Amino acid sequence: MSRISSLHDAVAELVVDGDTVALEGFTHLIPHAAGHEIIRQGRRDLHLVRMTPDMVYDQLIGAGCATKLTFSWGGNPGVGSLQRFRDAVENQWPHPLEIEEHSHAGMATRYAAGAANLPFGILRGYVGTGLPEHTSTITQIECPFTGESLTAVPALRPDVSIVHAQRADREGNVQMWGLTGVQKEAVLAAKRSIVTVEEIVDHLEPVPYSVVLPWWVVTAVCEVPNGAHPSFAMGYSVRDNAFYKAWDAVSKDRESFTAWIEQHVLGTTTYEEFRRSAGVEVPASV
Amino acid sequence: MSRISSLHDAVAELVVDGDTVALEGFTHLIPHAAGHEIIRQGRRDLHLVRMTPDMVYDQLIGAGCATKLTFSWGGNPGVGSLQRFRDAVENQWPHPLEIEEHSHAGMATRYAAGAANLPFGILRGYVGTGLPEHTSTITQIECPFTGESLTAVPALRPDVSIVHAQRADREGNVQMWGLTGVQKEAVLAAKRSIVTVEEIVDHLEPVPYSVVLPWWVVTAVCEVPNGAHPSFAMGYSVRDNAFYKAWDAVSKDRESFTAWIEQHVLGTTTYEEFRRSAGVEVPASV
Amino acid sequence: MSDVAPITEDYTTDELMIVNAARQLGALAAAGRPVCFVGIGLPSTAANLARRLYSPAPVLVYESGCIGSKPTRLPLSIGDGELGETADAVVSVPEIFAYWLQAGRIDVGFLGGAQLDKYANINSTVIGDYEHPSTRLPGAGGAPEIAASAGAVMVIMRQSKRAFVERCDFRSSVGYGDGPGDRQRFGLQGGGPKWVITDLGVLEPDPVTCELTMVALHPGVSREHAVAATGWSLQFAGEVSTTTPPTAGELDALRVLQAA
Amino acid sequence: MSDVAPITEDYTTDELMIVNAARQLGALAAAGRPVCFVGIGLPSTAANLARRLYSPAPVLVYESGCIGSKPTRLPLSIGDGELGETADAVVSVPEIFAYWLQAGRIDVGFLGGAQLDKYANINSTVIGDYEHPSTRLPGAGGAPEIAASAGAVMVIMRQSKRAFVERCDFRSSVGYGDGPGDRQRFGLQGGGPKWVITDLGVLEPDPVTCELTMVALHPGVSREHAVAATGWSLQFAGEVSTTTPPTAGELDALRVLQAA
Repeated sequence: MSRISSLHDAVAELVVDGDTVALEGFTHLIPHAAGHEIIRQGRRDLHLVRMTPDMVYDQLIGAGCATKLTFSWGGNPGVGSLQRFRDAVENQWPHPLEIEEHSHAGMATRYAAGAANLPFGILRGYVGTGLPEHTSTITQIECPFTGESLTAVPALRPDVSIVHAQRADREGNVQMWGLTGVQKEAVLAAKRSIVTVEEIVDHLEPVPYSVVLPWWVVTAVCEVPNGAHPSFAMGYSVRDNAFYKAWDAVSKDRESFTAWIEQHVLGTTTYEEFRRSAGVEVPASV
Repeated sequence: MSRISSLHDAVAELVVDGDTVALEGFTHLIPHAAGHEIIRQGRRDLHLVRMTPDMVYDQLIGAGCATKLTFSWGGNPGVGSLQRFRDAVENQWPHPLEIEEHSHAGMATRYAAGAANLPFGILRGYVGTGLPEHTSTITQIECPFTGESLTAVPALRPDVSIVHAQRADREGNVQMWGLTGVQKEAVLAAKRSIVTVEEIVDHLEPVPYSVVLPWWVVTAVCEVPNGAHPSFAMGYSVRDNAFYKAWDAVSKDRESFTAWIEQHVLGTTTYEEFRRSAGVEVPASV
Repeated sequence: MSDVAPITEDYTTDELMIVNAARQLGALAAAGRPVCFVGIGLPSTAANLARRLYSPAPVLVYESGCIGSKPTRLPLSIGDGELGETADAVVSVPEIFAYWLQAGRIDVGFLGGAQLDKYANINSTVIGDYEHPSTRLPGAGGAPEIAASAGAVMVIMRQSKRAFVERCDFRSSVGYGDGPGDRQRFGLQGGGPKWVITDLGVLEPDPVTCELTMVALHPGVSREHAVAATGWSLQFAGEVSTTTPPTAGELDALRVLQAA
Repeated sequence: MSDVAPITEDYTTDELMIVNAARQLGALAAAGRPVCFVGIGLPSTAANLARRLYSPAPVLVYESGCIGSKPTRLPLSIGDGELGETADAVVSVPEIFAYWLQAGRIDVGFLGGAQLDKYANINSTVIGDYEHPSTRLPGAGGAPEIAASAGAVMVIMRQSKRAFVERCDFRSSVGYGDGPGDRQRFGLQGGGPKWVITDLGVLEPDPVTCELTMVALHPGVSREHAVAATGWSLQFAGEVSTTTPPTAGELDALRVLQAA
C-alpha cells in the first residue's frame, strides 16, 4: 500500500478483526468517516480505545464491531447518554461489551507512555475512587527516592490508531491544529496508523499550535473531506450540533438504530454518500 | 515586586545564596545577562543546574558563585572545553565544585517530572554506563505490569529557573519560539522564575512552534534586549560565534579570567554596559 | 433604570445556580484572579459569566488544552474552536493534565454528577452495581484528578433525594471520603469541595465533620424543602443566610452571553 | 570534465571521514530513507552531505528538537535557527528524547568521544579517575540513550593509540559492554555501533566476538599503520577492502556545503 491511499484500502489492510483500535479526537477532529468504513467492512472483536467515546463509538458498538471498550468518559456531550453503549453494558446487546475504565488523566498518561516506548506511566490519580477496585490496569508504585505512593498505569499500544487532521502534503506529512487532544500520542503509541485529512496540499505552511506528524510515523493518509463530520475541522467546518442532538432519537431503540446503520452506512460506500443518504449538510466554517 | 521588573531587582529578590538555580537554554535563548547579574550581586553557594552548561556557567563557576553543578554536557560547543569548569573540577579553583552528572535524556525527564509535580520520572537510559555508579540520583525501578526494569531519576525542582524569551506582553505572558529546549519544563518545575525578554509588547501574535507561559506561572519578567548574547534570539539576533571562540583565550588562565570579570562584569551595572565595556557588537538577525 | 439594579424573580433555577456560582468566583477573584479548570455546561457558563461581571476576571483553563481562553460566546463543547482561538496557549491533553492540573496550578475545579453524598464524593459512573448497573453513566472523565488536585472544587447540582444520597453507588471522584483525615490519608494535594451550589441554596463542608451543611438558602426556599430534597440527615450551619436573588444586571449579562 | 569524476588525493582527513560516513548513509538510504539523529560537527556535516548526494535523502533529526530539518548551509550549532525554520516539526527537548529517540524511531545515531574501546564503548566524560580526573571532558550529553536506542550507531573518530584503547577510563555510552550478550543483558533496544569511520579506514564489530575489526583501509594506509594507531590488539576482517578515495564530485559538494 502506498502512504496515500483510499480510506477503503487503508481500513481493509490495516484494521484486522481482533485488533485494539483507537479512533481519537477530543470533540474536534473525530475520525467519523473511518469509523463508518470499519462498520462497512464488518470488522469484529475489536478492542476499542478512546478517552471520550461518542457517537461514532456508539455506532461501532451497536453495529457489533466491538467486544471491549477502554475509555474514560462515554457520552454524547451536551445531549446525554450513548444509548447503544448503554444497551451493550446494561443488556449485552448486540453482545457483551467488556469495559476497562480509566480517568482522562490516566488515559492521557497511558498514551504518553505508549508514545515514549515505556511500559507504564505514573500520575497522581484515582486514589480513593472506585476505579482501582474494578480496573486491573491501575496500581500503586513507590517513588524510589521519596517513598511516596503514586499511581501506575500501563502504556496503551493500539494495533491501529486512527485520527483526522486538516492537511497532509504529498509525501504524507500530516498537519493538524486547534485542539489536537491526545492524537499525536495515539498515533505515536500505535503499531500502525491511519490519518484522514480534509485535503492533501503541495506544501504545509506552519500554523500556530499545530502538530505535525512526519510521513515516517504515519502508515496511511486518506483524503476524506469532511471526514470528521459531525465533529469539525477548525478552519474547514464547524460542529454539527443538530446532528449530535438528532442521534439521541435514532439510537434510542435497536430497530431504529439498525435501520439507520443499514440504510445510511452499510447501504453506502463513502462518507460523502452517507451524508447524502442521511440528508445532512456540513456546516461550513465562517 | 511587580511582575514586570528590572533584572537587578528580580535577581536581588528572587535569587538567594544557597539556592538551586537553573538558567536554561539549548544554544538558543541562553539567559546570559541574568547570569552576569548573579555574578554582579555576588551570590554564593548556588547549586547550578543545566543540561548544557556553557560560557555563562563557566563565568558563574569561575567567579565563585557555585558549589555544585548538576548537568549532562559541559563544553563550549564547537570550540572546546570550559576552562573554569575544568579548573574547578580538576583543581578545586576557586573552590571545590560538587558535580551531579546525568545524560540529556535523564535531565529532560527530571525537568518534566518536576513540571508535572511528580517526585520522579522514568526512562530507558544509563544502563551499562559509568554514570549510575557515580550519581546517586539514578536508580532502577520495576514495571508493576511487565516486570521490566527501567531507570528512575528524581524530579528537578529548582528554587529559581531563569530563561530568556523573545517577547512578553504587559500582563507578563511570555512567548518564545524556535528551539525552546527544556525551558517550559524548567520554568514550570521551579518554585520561582525570572524571564528576560527581547521586548515587551502590547499584544502577543501567535507564532508557529511557540511556547507561551501565562503570567500566572512566571514570577518576574525583565525587558533585556540582547540579554541572550552571545547566544541568540531567533527573529532578533544571530549567534555571536566569534565571542564564543574568544572565550577560550579569556578563560584559559585564572588571571585573565579574573581581570575580565572584574573589568567587564563587576565593573558595569547592566548587560548593555558590559557589551560596551567588552567591545562586542550583537550580530543582527538577517 | 436606577443605579441599583432592581431585583426580579423572573429567572430559571439554572440561572439561579449559574449566578450564585459566578458570584463565588467573583469573591475569589477579588483576592487574586482564580485559575478555573472548566468543563462544558453550567460551570462553563458560570465561569464565563464571572469573566464578564468581575474584574480582575477569572482565568479559564479547559481540559481540551486551552489556557486563558476568552470566548466571546458560550462554547457549545469543550473542543469549541473559539476556545483555542482566544487562548493564551493551546497545549496537548496529556500536558494539560500533567503540567497544569496535577502540578497544582488550578485554583478552582468544577464537578457535577448523578449522585453526591454527604462527604461530597460524586458518582458519575453507574447507578446500581458496577458489574450489572441499572444505569450506565458516562464515567469519571476528568473528575478524579480535578477532585484530587484543584485548589478547591465547586459542585453545581440540582438538589433532590435521588441525587443527594447518604452514600454514592460508585465513587467517581473523592470529596472527603468517609470523613475527616481521608484526603490526607489518600495523599490528595488539592483542597477538595468547598462549595455545592444547588437550586435550593449553598452547602459547604463543616470544618470539623467535613459533612456538607446548608449555609445558605435561596429566597423562598424553606429548611423543610431542603431537608426533603436531601437523602441524608441534612445539617444547617449556625447561621443560614438567604442568597440575594439574581439582579437584573446579572441576568442581562447571562442572557446576552447565552444568546451570543 | 568527463562523466566519471576524476579521483584526487587533494583532501583532508576530515573530508575523508565525512565522505566515507556520507557514503554509508547513502547505502542505507537506498534501502529506505534512514532517520538520523544528528549532533553538530563531523556527523552533521556527513549527514548534510548525504542529503545532497543521495536520493532518497536521509531524514535529519536534531536533539535540539528539530525533526526533518533541511538546512541549506551547515548549522554552526545544534540550536542554529535554520534547523528550526526548515524543519517539518519542532518539538521540545523532553519530547525529542522520549517520543522519538527512546521510542525507537531513529535509525542511525552518531557518536564520537575522547576514547573508544574494542567493544565500541565510548568515553566523553573523564580521563583518569572520575573523582580526581586528570582531564575533565564535557560529559555524556545525549550519548547514553543514543547508544541505547538508535537502530544503529555510526562512530566518527580519528584513530590513535591514545583514543582507541583496550578499556575506556569511563563508560559514557555502551557499545557492546564487555562482549557478546551484554546489550541484551542491559535491555538496550537499539542495535549498537555498526560502523566506526576513522582517518585510517573503517571498523565494524565482529559478528561473533563483537570486537571492533578493521574491515577497510583508506588508500595508502597500511595494516601496520592501523595496528600502531590502535591500543588493543587490532584484528582484521577476512577480506579488508580499500576505500574509494573521495571523488571530485563528493569533495565539490562538501566544499560548497561548508562554504555556504
